[in-house]
Amino acid sequence: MSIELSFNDEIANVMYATHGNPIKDCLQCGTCSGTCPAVEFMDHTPRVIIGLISAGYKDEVLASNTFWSCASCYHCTVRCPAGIDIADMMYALKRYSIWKGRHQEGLIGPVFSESFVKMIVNSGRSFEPLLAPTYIFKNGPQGLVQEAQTATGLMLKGRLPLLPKKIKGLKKFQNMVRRIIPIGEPS
Amino acid sequence: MSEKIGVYVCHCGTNIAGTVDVKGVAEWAAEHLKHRGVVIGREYKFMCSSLGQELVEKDIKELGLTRVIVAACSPHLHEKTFRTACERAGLNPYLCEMVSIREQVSWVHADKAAATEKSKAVISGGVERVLHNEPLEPIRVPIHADTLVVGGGIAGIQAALEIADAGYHVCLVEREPSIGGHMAQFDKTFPTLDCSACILTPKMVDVGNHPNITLLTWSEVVKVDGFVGNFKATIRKKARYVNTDTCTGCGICWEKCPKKVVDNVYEAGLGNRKAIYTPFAQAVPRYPVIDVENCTYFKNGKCKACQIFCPTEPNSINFDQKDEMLEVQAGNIILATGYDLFDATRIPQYGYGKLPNVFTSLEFERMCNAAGPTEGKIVLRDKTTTPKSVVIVHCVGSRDENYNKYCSGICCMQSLKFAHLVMERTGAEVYNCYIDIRTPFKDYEEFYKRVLEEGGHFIRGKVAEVTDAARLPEEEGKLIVQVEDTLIGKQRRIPVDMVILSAGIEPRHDAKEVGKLFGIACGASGWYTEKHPKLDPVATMTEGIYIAGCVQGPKDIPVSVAQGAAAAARVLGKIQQGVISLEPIKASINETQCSGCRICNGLCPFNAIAFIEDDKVSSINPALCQGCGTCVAACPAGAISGTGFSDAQIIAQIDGLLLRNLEPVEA
Amino acid sequence: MTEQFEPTIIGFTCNWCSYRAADLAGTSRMKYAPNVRLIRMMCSGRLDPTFVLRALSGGADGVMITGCHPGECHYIEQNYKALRRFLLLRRVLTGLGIEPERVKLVWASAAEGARFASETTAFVEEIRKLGPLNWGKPVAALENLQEEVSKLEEVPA
Amino acid sequence: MKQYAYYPGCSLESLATSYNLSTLEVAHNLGVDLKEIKDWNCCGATAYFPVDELLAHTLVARNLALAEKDGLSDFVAPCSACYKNAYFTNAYLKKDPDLAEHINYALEADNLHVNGTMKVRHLIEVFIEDVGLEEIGKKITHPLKGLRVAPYYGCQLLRPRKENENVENPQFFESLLSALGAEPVDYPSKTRCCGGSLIITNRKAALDMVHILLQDAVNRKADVIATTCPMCNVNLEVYQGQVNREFGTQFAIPVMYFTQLMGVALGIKPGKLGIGKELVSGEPVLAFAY
Repeated sequence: MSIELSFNDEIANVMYATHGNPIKDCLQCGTCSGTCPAVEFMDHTPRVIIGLISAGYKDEVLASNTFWSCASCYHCTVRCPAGIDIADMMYALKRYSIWKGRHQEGLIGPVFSESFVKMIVNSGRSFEPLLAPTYIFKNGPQGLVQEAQTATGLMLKGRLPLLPKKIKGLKKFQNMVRRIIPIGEPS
Repeated sequence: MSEKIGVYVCHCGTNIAGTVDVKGVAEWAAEHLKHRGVVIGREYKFMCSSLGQELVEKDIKELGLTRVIVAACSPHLHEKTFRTACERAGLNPYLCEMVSIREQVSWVHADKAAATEKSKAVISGGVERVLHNEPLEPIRVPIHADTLVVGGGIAGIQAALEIADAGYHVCLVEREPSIGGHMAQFDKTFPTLDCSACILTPKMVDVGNHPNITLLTWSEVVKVDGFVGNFKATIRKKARYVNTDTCTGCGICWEKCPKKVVDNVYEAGLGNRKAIYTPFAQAVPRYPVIDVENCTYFKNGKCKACQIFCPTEPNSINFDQKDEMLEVQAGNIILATGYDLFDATRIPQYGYGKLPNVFTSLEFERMCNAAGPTEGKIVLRDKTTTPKSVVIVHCVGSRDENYNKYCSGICCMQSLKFAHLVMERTGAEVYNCYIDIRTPFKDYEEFYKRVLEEGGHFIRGKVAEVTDAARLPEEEGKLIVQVEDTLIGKQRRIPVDMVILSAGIEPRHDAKEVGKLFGIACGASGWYTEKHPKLDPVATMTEGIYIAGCVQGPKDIPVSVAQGAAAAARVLGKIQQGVISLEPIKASINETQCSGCRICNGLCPFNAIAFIEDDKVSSINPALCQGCGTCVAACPAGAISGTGFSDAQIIAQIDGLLLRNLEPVEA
Repeated sequence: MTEQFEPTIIGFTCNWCSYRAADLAGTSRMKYAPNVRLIRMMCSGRLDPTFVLRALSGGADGVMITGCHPGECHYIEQNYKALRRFLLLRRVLTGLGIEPERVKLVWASAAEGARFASETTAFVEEIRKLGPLNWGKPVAALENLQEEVSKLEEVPA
Repeated sequence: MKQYAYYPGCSLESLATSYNLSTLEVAHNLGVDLKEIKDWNCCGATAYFPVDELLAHTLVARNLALAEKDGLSDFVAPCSACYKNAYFTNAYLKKDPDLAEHINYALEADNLHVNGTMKVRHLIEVFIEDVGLEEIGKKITHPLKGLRVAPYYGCQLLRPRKENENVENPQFFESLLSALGAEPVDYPSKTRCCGGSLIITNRKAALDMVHILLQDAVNRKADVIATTCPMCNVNLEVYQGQVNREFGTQFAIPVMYFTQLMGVALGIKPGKLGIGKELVSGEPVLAFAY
């Protein structure tokens, strides 16, 4: 038999390790949205997103850029009078939309996250220069120029190493990762 | 088996009969529990009807029943009914037991067979238990006619006056130098906006002059012994250093006193008083007190200005006065110790204590008060500038898991009142930032409408933060209130001159200790637990101790007054009875078995168990004992037995419920 | 499996919270497993651990102890004593070779009929998983002990 | 002497080398023994939770496991993001046996096991709580007299921790700066977010947030912004130029790691502290000390 999960429960289910109160507890008081430093860049305020989730407006939520605009500063989380871990809910929404392969066109967030993961899986370390190509073009030629200027500045100051680091126990590290997500068999 | 037991099974219409084979159960009891003394098993449509009761009475008389089991609804509903029926028929009421086959069987189970089986087991348990019941007599206690009222706020004042006017003596104890409580600090009261002092002062004066009221201010209860009808309270009367027999309250002493002190209690830190002072002009009693921490004489032995200028003969200032210990007898006690204001500094993002023009509700009340530190002028911290714009923040410390989960109830109306006063007196723009506006009582919603029409702005959203960091020119030199206007889904930054934090109310910081002192319990939020949340809101689990006002939970003036009167009515009822009878469900100690280990002494929350040095055994005061039975379970010597809930009864019931009584047990 | 095992469970309730919770479950017609038979005491603090042993030795497969939530006891703090005894009891049971899961402690306020119902059903399922309690030697041991005790008590007279 | 398991984190090997240098110098000077965890891996920063929660926790747990294996009691991270990740994974490991089991199943493949017994701490906590302000004060040779510092706590050093400490208006950074002889300014946005990884995924938003932080610091007449996290530092310092271009401002306010300021006050040569590697010159700061 199959159980029809509410969108609310689906999101709750992708918040596996977090220990906040359920989203259902939301009072719609707006403390989160009043606090959020990135709210101007969101198409819905965090409170509205919670409202949409509870009301089951899945498409509207997934089409929103709100959770991709979250900087994970956790200011909403510590202030929420209902004890909901809102920042982690935003993570959950990111996971959900990547998992379902449904997110707004032209967002850098998903691309960035996924290339970040690839990189770490391949080396065990993160390495800023490698990240650049994955997003620069998204900022258009003008962004490219800016980026180039910044980057050369950093180069000259010797703050951008030329070679990515790798951890020694990479094979075993990847076996560890394999036990959680499929990353293909060792070559 | 000498006992004769009658078993009565109720159909309760179809409520029980619908899911339980009532007839079958009754017959089963008569047949399979015969060897346990069941002589008759009957079923009837409605046992609680007069006919049903007569059925029982008839059998008691004609069959000479010595025990009765009624299987019907919950004992909380009809235990009294059937016990009185038995009493009418000459059987001791405590030899009748009820077992619930409605709330706990027919209503909660669907499977008829299972429900019927369970009913049998439940009845069998009752039968085994009732066999060990003993005839009991209710305990009768004489009631001392005096009453102790603790707390001189509006609730305590009301209670004291009601009882005193009825002609009985009251001792009213107040911690502060004057009665009046929080209400004395307010200027206007919602929703009628009548002046707080104008309606409170007459009542305070009545208390002061009432022949039936002994007023002990600047005093605290430190010990309570005894029990309902006969409490003995020990009260510390703190030294006033003023002789109240000669003092006329003329006020010269505090005029002359050179030492200014910031008044953090009455003026909420906004104004000053002297080292010798009465909190406010209409104080009752009018005698001042000397605040030893700040008095120059007590600090370095010089000054004595108050004494030098005191005009009375003999001089009323007495620096050698000592605290006194008084003992007060009382039949009943009313606790009306009120509330503390939520400490707004606990929410740093609201800036209270850091940003000067953020005020608490109590500060604002004082500011509005014509007799207050600003003579009723609404001004910024500089005491001169009138604000052009004000934000009132609702739910400060309330409805918030990080502070208090509950709604403080009064803040919405208080905030609306503030909004009105600000607009009326300054013409400033006023913004109320709220989560929900709660105006449930008479004329409250109408007041909300009025404020709306007066042009008050309402923003639905809990304020996120208050800052002085300007980003735009118009924000320069202002307080910026950052909040989501949830009705338009936008984050707004509102620049204003003044912010008022409508702080919630909390249980007194020492509520727990005080509760222990009087032997009553606090709920999860720290308010005292009433006997029943709906049907018995002013009584407590401890007989003879009543609660009124905010000690029981957040409430406004009208409700506090109502509760004060209600508590008084309950007390008067007890006094009128003269003698009251208590449920005889008590623990008692068998001295011959008591080893004097004293384990039980510490366990009793009502201090009902005392150790008798001479006999080296413990003994229980039946009037203090509430019958919880913890000591019974704890006694390693099995020397304590609980009437009504004895080991024998419970063990027998266990065996009965498990139907171990069916195969005859070897003698 | 031919027929499902129906456990017998004894429930101890306190007069002020959990018994009223049971009543509330009734008045709101909530359905739960019929396997639990309740005993009313004034307070969970009244619970003498030997009651539980008696129930288990007498044929119960599980025992449910219920009382007011911590901090809400009508006798101020007696439910904390129940809690302590409960913890002790679990150790004793383990010592006797009985699954401590056969005894469960549930806090339920007078307003929590739903909680009472769901906790009850849940517990019945847990016990059903554990299967019948075949209290073998411990029973004899315990009952002999009780006889001896009663003998000893007869002495003074 | 007590030894600490030191987890530098990826940034300290590239963009934030100066943080690493200054950390090790200052630690050495104050007799704090930092032992770098062998073969540590990236903690996933904030970019990881969007993909897989369990994997994110496992990556962190591997580092904790390595540290536990060394038999050390304290796990020290200089990066607030690393610190926050380690702090919570560690806490959840204790709270949530189910999670712990999943993680340890994965760690098995790396012959590792984690118990969550570490005490996870941020570098600044170690200096303030273990060394102590008094001790630091004694060692100061070049007090930063008159240097107005904006103490920037950022986010993840404080949040989402909720233990009854003041996460809205903390004071410990200020007291450290005072101990260095500097003058902490009342910095209204000291716990406001710098945008974090939005600098990559939503440049416009991040620059706007950085702009506010810089503006507040300038309004309060700060000579320098002190940071406790490489991410914050990069956003405030490296991208100051882009903020100026975006908003037509002329910000040129130095941004320094608190360890660099400590180093200067302790009389350590600027070069050894990586001063000179920044795009917005830190020279003006030195003027106050030398």
